[in-house]
Amino acid sequence: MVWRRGLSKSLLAAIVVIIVIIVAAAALMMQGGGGAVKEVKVGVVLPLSGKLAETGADLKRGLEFAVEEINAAGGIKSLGGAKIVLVYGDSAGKPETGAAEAERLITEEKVVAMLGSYQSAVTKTVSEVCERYHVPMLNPESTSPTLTARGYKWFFRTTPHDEMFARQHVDFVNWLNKKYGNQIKTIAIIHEDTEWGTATARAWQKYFTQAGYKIVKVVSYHAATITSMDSEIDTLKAANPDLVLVASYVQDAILFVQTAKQRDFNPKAILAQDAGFINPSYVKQVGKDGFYIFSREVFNWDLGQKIPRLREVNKRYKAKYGVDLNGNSARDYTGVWVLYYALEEAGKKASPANLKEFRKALRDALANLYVPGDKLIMPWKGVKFDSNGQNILGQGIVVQMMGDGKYHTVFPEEFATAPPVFPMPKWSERG
Amino acid sequence: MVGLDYVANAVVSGILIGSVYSLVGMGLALIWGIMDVINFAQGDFMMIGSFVTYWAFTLAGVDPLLSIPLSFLVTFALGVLTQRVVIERVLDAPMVSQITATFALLLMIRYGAEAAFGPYTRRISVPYADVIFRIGSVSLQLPRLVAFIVSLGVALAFYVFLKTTYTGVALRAVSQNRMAAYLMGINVRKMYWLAFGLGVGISAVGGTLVATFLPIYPEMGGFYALIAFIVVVFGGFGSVFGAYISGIIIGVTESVSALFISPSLKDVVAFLLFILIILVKPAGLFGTEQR
Amino acid sequence: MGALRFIREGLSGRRGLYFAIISVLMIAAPLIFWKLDMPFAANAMLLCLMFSIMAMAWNLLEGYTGQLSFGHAVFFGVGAYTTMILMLYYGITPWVGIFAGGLVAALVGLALGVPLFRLKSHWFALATIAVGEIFKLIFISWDYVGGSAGLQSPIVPESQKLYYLQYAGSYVYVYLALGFLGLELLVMYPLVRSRIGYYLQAIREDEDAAMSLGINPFKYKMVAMFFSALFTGIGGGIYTVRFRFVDPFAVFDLISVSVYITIAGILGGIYSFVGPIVGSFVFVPISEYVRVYVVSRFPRFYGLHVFVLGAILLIISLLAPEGIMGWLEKKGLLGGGEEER
Amino acid sequence: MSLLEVRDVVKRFGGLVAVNGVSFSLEEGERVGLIGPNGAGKTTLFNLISGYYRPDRGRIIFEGEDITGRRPYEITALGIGRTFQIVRPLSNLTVLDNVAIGALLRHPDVDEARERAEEVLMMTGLHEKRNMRAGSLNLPEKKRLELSRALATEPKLLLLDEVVAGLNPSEVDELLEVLRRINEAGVTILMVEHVMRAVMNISERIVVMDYGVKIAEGTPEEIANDPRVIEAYLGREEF
Repeated sequence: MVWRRGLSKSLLAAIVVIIVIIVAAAALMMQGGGGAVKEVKVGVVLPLSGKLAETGADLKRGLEFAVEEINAAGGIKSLGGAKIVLVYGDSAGKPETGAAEAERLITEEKVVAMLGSYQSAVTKTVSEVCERYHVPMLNPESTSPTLTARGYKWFFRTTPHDEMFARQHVDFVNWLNKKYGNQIKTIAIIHEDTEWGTATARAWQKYFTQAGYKIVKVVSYHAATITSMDSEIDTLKAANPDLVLVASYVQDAILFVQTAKQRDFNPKAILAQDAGFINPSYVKQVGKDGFYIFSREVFNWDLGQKIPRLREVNKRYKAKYGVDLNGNSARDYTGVWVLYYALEEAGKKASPANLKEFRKALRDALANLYVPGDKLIMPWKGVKFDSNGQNILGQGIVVQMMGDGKYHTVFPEEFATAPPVFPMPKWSERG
Repeated sequence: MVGLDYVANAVVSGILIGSVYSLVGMGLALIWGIMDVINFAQGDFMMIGSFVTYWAFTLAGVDPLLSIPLSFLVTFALGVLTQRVVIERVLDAPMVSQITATFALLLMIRYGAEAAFGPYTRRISVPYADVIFRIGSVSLQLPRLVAFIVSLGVALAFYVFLKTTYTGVALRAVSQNRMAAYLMGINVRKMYWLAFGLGVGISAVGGTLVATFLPIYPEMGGFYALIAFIVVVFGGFGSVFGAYISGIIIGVTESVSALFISPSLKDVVAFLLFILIILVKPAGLFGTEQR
Repeated sequence: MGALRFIREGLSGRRGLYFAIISVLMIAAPLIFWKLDMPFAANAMLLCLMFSIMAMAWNLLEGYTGQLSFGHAVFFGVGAYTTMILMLYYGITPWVGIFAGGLVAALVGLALGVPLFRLKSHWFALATIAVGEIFKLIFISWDYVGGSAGLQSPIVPESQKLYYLQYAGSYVYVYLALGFLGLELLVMYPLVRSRIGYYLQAIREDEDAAMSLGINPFKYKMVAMFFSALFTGIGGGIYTVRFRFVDPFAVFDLISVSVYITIAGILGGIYSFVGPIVGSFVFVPISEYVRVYVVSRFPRFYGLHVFVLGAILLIISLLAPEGIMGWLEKKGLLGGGEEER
Repeated sequence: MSLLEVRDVVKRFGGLVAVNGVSFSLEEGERVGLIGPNGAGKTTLFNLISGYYRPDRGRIIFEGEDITGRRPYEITALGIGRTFQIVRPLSNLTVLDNVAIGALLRHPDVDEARERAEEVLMMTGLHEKRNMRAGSLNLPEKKRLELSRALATEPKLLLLDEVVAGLNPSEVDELLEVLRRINEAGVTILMVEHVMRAVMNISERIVVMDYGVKIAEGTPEEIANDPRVIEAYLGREEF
């Protein structure tokens, strides 16, 4: 009967504690309240720490620069010049942390919209939170095709995704064949095995097969632990393809090029899917061995020659941060502007004082938004979202590293600054 | 489909990278054999070696090969310090305390380095990085070949040290019977300092060697530590020379299974092999049974 | 009926009072977080509870049976994936799926136990690391489970919220985790107080001696493995319903799952029944605090939170290997000198 | 039918034959000593009977059942208890828990097992130390703990490996008295012992081994006067 006595005493204590807590909570609840709309908060979840912290910082610069421009030009005019304020959450590169941060920004910071989150896995969970809380999310830089295949109503993506890029790869190879006499018939694929590499490889297989090319070999590898690529390159070499498609991160991209040279592997062309191949440390490391490799890109330094608006923005950007805009910062810069156009529209219909209504208005504004290409700094035809929230007017470009050690845009022709070098010279014929 | 020349190349490439695995494994085997302590932070001491080489190269322009003594000495000193401050205190503690302590070291070194240097990947570009030799269809990258030769040299020097010098013999005596060695007048405590210093120092040489052709980053030790465990288990625990041979076997297994099975599963093959070996022959291929 | 008696005994006297107070605080906390819009605190509490569930399960193997596992991410991951796959491919409610996840994890545990329990001490620990890596690599290249992209469950209509356990924020899941922690206590406490608990400890102390007392070590290690994997798998199931997204990199991670579970257990004290819970409630807030308030402000110092954990772990292993609870007991701060095993 | 029958048992370790064709049997209720110089194979024989080693040849029959190759815990469950020469306490558990774990074999209920353990501890004289950590006992106490634990499994046959070694004469007498009482309660005892006084005192019958072979068997008086036994001991100047 010790039990009964012990419990009744415990129960009493418990009740006391519960009452104290509820009273305290109620007292705290009395405080708080809303103020006037002087600013519009936008949440941003990015990898600000972790292995991608460097990229995160880069993206953050792009976002901040755009916000400064917009605020300096008078803020959101339909809301009486309200300023945009970015509130950050750090995903540390982890999907579950990103989701928790998104919740904090939405419920604690009361943001009207969300931007981010770079890695597709994090964007998946962050967008899910937004969808649940009915907060519009604008994603400027994640390229996993599945993101816009989920039927979400509150998710919008400005950048083209990996399948669109793969389709564009086919266009590019068709164009090469037309120009240089059908030299490419067989194709091999090598990719790292995270979602990005795998999805890209799958899309390549699908679209190149549809276009009548023959896929002779697909090789995947685990980038995190790769210490040698001899066997991988040898399997490719044995398949003897005309074209090799590569989806690699930095370290494996470097290893790929070095090993290809070492094993004297000479396809007629190597076409990469940006990532590792456009990383500054890749460019520095492989040096002249990287010449004549094609890469798909979203952005390139020489685009300024064709896009006057970009030339100006980049000049100011470089003056402020000391670096040029790149594919990441330019896309996030663009993302903020697109969101701004939608905010102007939404401001005509609702006020952020009523958060729920305003978020809805913003979503509708995004869904109906059209931004023409000449208002952007990207090599796109414009911004217009389909019912899944995917921008259908975006496109990539194809660049090739030339003898000056720099990438030059070679495709599509309206943005090209140089003709392609094809086929690429054999290793033995290089100086 | 896969020709014989490719197999030859895979084998050679496996031997070259395997010789580096060997060095990390040898260090682990030495510590394990002498003190019966598993140093979970072994791969992270190797990472320190890589970073010493990296800084010597970037700040002072020291060629990575010349920084081998430096990288060895720095980690040797850190090893002795670790032994004095940490390992000594847990030598007779229950296994869980030993493992916890070296795991704590792992977390502190790895993430301390990450906090100090940033999580980024670095590389050294030595001028001879892309010198390539070709023998028939087999091609060799100079840095990898150098790594192989140096690791062979280190292993041989280590062998001679253990077999012929007084200190080496004393070390072996301590590993066989701590009490007897003590009664013979050997300063067991100092031998342990030496063992831990040497053990992590040798792994750090491996770190210096990989730095000439592979990326350097604070978390790199994780992968090499796993490989080192496989190497030690394979070679027989406490068997330093078994570790050398088995490092090379692991390297070859990986590159050949990448050729025939799938590159993305080559680590799975290595890990499965590892579990299989401890189940079937826990003493390893070259070791003797010990309880 | 024996089980009930153990629980009654466990809750008698002062311990019952502590238990009641802590329970009330735990039940009240999420309400407060919710009222005050503190999603982050609620999320931290959820993490504490998830790690409590898993560290306690892990400790049945380590603290009670003496089998140090660095591979509990396997059970966490298998539980998480099972719950997700049942929900996504077969429309089975996670109310069932979480239990199924635990059960599948337990079966995986038994299957792994057959070879692994032939290994002693170090070897067992090493092999569990290898098993964890193998599972990660296999799930990365296994298309049925979504490969490296992982799996995400769609958002369900309002009417199916309860069936699919989909709620915004962590609040609801804190109660879910509390429920499962309660269930675990109800199962584990009688278990370790019963003959099985004594047998496990005998195996931990000396397998040969245990055999001379009529104990079949393999059989009882398998029993420990079953419950250990079961509740770790349930932890995975909670992760799935909470975040509705699983991928191999997050759920099979050596450091942030397997090792964190180990840290929670060792920090709290492996020779104490409630040690792992105490350890989780100390370790998770420290880690989160350093990460959110130091690392986020100074991203330059990424890794610092893990470094701090390492330092704490080192201090514990050198100065108080018996963990917080063991240390408190030694200092006589738990009162009564009641043996807490 | 004999309680235990060991038939022509052989055990090799590499090139060494530790037990070489030993046969003997025990009747129910007997007290039998097993003696022999160091390395004679006594402990190996214990390990064979209790299932820790599997014999290379020969059979071991307990109560008419062939138990050769059974696992140690099965053999304990059948009713053969043992102690270890090098004591193996469950160090981090209390004395009472050590013994209670043994008692759990026949009394699955924890409370019952504890009661039973207390009884055993009373009998073996460790009752006062029941709440101490087993690891903190001194050697003679640990030996008693070994005995208590084995006893708690309620064996029909008790294999004792040097339980009185290291005790002073009065402690030896005390313990022998305990063993006698255990035996009177119906437990058959086979004990390996180096302390001759103790073996001679308590054994009804003695088996002598040397170099893995049984060299003699008989009453204490017969053994004391057996020239082969004297040779085996004196020949190596060990007693």
